[in-house]
Amino acid sequence: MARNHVSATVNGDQVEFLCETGQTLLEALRDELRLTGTKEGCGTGDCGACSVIVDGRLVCSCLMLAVEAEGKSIETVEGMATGETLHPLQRKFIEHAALQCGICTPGILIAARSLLERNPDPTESEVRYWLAGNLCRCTGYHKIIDAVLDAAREMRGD
Amino acid sequence: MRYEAPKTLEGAIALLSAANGQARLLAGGTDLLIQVRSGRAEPGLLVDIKAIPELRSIVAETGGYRIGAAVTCMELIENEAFARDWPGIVDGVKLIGSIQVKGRATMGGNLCNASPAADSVPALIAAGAVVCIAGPLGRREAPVKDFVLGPGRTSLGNGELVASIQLPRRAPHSGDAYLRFTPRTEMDIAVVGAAVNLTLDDKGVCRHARVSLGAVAARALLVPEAAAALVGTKVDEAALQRLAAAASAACRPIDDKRGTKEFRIKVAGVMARRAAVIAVERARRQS
Amino acid sequence: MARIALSSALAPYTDGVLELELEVANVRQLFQALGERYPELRQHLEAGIAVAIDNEIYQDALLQPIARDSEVILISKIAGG
Amino acid sequence: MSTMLKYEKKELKIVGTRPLRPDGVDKVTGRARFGADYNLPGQLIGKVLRSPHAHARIVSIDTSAALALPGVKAVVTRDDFAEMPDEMAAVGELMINFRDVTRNMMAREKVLYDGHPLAAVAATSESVARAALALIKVEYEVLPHVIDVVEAMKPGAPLLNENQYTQGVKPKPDRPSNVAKRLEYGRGDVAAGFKEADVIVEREFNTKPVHQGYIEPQACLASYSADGQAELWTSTQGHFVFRAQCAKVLQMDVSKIRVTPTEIGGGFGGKNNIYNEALAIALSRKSNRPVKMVMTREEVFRGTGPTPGANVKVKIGCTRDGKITAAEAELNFQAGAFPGSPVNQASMCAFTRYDLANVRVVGNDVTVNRPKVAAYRAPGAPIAVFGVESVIDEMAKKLGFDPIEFRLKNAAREGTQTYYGPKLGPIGYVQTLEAARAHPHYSAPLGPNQGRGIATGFWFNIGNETTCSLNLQEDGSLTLVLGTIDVAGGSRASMAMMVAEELGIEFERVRPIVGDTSTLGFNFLTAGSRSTFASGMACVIAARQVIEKLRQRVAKIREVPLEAVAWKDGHARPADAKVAQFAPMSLAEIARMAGKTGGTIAGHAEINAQGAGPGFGTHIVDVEVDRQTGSVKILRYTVVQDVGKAIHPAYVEGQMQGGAAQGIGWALNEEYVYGDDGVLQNPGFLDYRVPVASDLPRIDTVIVEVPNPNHPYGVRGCGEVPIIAPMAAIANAIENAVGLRLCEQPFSPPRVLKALDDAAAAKG
Repeated sequence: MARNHVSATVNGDQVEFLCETGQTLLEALRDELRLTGTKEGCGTGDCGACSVIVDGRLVCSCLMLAVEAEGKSIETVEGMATGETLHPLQRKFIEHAALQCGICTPGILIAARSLLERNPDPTESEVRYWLAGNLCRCTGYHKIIDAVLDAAREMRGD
Repeated sequence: MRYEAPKTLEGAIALLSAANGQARLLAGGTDLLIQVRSGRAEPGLLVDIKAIPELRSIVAETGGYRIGAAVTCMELIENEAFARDWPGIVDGVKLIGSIQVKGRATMGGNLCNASPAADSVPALIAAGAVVCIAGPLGRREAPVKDFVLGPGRTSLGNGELVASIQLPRRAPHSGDAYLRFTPRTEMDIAVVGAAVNLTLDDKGVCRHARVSLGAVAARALLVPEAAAALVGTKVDEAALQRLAAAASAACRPIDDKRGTKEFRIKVAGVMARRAAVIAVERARRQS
Repeated sequence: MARIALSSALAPYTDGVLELELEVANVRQLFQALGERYPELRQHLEAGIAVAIDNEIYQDALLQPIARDSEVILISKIAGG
Repeated sequence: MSTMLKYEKKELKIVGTRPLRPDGVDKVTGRARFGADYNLPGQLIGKVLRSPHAHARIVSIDTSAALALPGVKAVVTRDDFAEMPDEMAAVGELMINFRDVTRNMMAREKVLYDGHPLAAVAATSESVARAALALIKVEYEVLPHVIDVVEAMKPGAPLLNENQYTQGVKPKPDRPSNVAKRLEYGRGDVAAGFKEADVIVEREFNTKPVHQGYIEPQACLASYSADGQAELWTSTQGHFVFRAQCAKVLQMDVSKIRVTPTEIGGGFGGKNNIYNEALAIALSRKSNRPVKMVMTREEVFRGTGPTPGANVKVKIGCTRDGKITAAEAELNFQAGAFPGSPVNQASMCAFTRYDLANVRVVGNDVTVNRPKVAAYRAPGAPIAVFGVESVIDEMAKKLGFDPIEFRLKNAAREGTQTYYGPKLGPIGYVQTLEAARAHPHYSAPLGPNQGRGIATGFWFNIGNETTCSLNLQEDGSLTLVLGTIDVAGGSRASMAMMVAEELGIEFERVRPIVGDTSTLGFNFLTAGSRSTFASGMACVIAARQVIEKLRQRVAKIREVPLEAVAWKDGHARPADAKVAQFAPMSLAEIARMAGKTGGTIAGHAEINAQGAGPGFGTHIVDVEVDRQTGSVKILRYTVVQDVGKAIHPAYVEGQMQGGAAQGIGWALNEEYVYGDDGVLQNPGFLDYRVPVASDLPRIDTVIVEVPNPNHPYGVRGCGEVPIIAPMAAIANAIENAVGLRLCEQPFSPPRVLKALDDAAAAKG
């Protein structure tokens, strides 16, 4: 099977990989680049566990072909912390017990980050609707919403 | 399966024509990829149209808009001028999946996918939108209401593709709205969808109206009887009741895992009525 | 002798007998005695019976002592999600 | 011999606080490794061929074309697994019928449900494996199927197993039946009880199967080497139980299989049993390569256990002054393709919240052409309680009682005789009802088309086999090796907290990890809300062993008698200055000298924990019903629960909120939808509708702590109780909002709207 050559930027690093046309960006990240922080929960764009940011847009990496990543800039959960310093969202998720099993956590963190980049001061309802594409079966969302609102507060500095 | 990302419309058309049916167009891919992964679609060639500048742009022209077929839902939602003129279409586009899905999905794809439940289509029909089609024999235009023939079927011929969708100039005191019913607040396929687009005169009397319903027949319907219930009225209670009745009467739904016939028929009227109320408010606000 | 009561769910395997007295010093002896008396009950004893000794439930505690004046009730084992 | 540490009331420094979970950073940085995150050099990808039919005889399976495909390294079918006898066999302390386990894993004479595995292939890539599946030729003789439990019970219904005769009926039936087992619980004289009643309410309820809906699909990686040893990495709620099941079906020595549990992306009971694990080892054995198998979401829905759908009949009699005189229930549960629904637990949970003289519960375990059910959080209880708490609420209304008042009037208390056996010990049911009544939510005003409902739940909680090791390291920090899986609730944190509390040191000095099956003896599943109770007990025992050894060591070092050495705040100190005076030694100081003074120090516990304390909860919910669309909105939700002791309150709240959210989904929109052909129509998260963030309100929690006398910290357990009450509470709230008593779950818009219209039509 002829494989496509792709070069892209992932969390600021130049990467190159080969992929079959049918392979998704999610598979390329996990299987070719060994970035397994991005999870597959459904493969049909219904759970959000595979959320990543591509050229500033929040997308499901299971609904994007790896070949489409050519020349694109991709951000995953592995790129959220700066060295040893966690992103405020990451820290607040731990402090608020906003994660249990943790399988949905990387996708929710990425989605929440893209929300706060657009809207630094969201209402609870805005957070709930923005995160509606990210299923969590453990928490009932309560502590996740608290963590996102608290992180937003800290990032605004008020 | 081969992948091509032509930079021109002509290039895309050439690839499509050459593939005689073996090619599928890739815009947002949020429907196509699922079909391919599940084996329901096995194209030999994927033609990615996102590298074609014309298809990626939103152009305001002659008071209306030309929306490129590969413009993503999020790009359209974030276009403030468009959202001001056609809030009902944006209502529909906002409901096409999660934020993640809308970051990739396109209104053109929503239309070409030809699902009876497509969320952007009723609002486009109510708006009187026109599809701009390009193909080996040149360009042609078709009203959205005639473009979708049935589930998964459109009027596109071999080698043809949708280049853009055109919205007409807005008359003063016009407003539109789209509402759908789903069991969850998000992440669902419409069980019923209703779009109302209307124009009032200076006295607040409805002079022009178009009503369209989704997910209640093999394709989205234009319902003139429902529109007639509004025209000439101030969209009062009596008119709204006639609108709801006409909308329900126009339904030809099926029973499926998402809803029963009787539920769809009843709720179509409810949604049409509620959409009309929003559309009127918007029209009154529009100078 | 310890007073033994069986949960009514076990009645079909003991010809309806739900109460009896047995001279047993622990759960293992109890199961043995019951198994000999009611062969049909044996597989159920093995397949997941818990005992309540003086209202304290024990699961898989074959060596749990049974006092002479104890009240022992046989109930189904409980798993969970 | 059972192990019982009694409750000790004492001042606590760490237990009851909210330290940060040790698995937190790995989970927010993407470093935590779940089932699908493990890979080995040279690994193959394994895929399963599944039945497209609900019920069919397998005439033939031809795998030759698949094997001939380049890149395919192995194929397994029924022929690769030994026939197992039709009898219950022990796996650890679980009893399972391995005739059924092998058949569910890989169909033999028949396929029994849409999604039933028929064959598995291992190939060099996912796409080759998929192509290979398409080349396997299966000849079916399609048979009539049955998926409805009531239909399946009728004589003449299509039989799943021609050799299945109903257990528990006398005389032994002469004809086979889909009713695998009938059971009956009771006490008193129900007929007489109903005679005493002034009011009798009788209702019939039906529920659909719902799935646990964990976000991580089953995933495993197996490596079998020529010397007969196998390694398995898998997402499981019990790696020892998985090892036992694999060893049995593959006829291997238990000790030759080493299972390493990965981080688990949710289980809720759905990861208690093997699915692909034994297939992966078998494929690895055949191909002599590591084999990785990850389920798709569709496979999870079609092939793994939902909780049963059921038909439930409830009848309750009551005097005018509100005393229940008799209660009766019939529970008909779908077991799926093989026997083993949780109808027994459901029968025991149905009425246990109440003090009843006359009770009768009949349960039927019924096989139908659906996936074999698996446990789901308080298995069976929510189904029975939906019926019972609906009828209780209707009775309270009929008699003009406040719903909490009515429940208090009949509430089970310490010493209440249950109808399934023992008397209840100290319990907190009444306390949860009173806390709910006192909560501002209970008296908050409601708007039009809004209603408030309450309902209560009971779960036994369990103990079972548990082991752990606590190793003192040379710097005074400790490694706590646990054998029970941390399924998400944060048990690693709770265990480390109890150890730190015992030793009088900082939580951060204890590093808890879950060991693989070679590091410890057998541990039961993390199930039944047992982990914090049983594993906590083991940790306390291990910690106290360490303290004892520390005192002995210091006595030798300081040359004082043992009784002169007391352990306090992480130090060995003089117990009594009169007996002997010596310089205190910190844990770190002792640890540093340990090697040179007799060797390192460790504690162990290998126990079968007994004396689990039952848990009770009371839920309050407000809903608003859209009369024109039938859609039900959850406006406000409060969970009140007795957990005995909340070791880490934030994680207990998380269990209460998560359980309630799952119950809300169950009540409103979750259901398996089958076509007339017996094929599942909604095997995905688009049409299997679990609640999304915008569907739910905040979920308030009130933790009640009535200590379990059989745990040093009073722990009962908390994971399962919160899913029991929501369905009934929401049904009761809808009734109060629009006067409709809904008896068919889910309360989805089409159902609610139809009920509203029918009621309006009836009024005329």
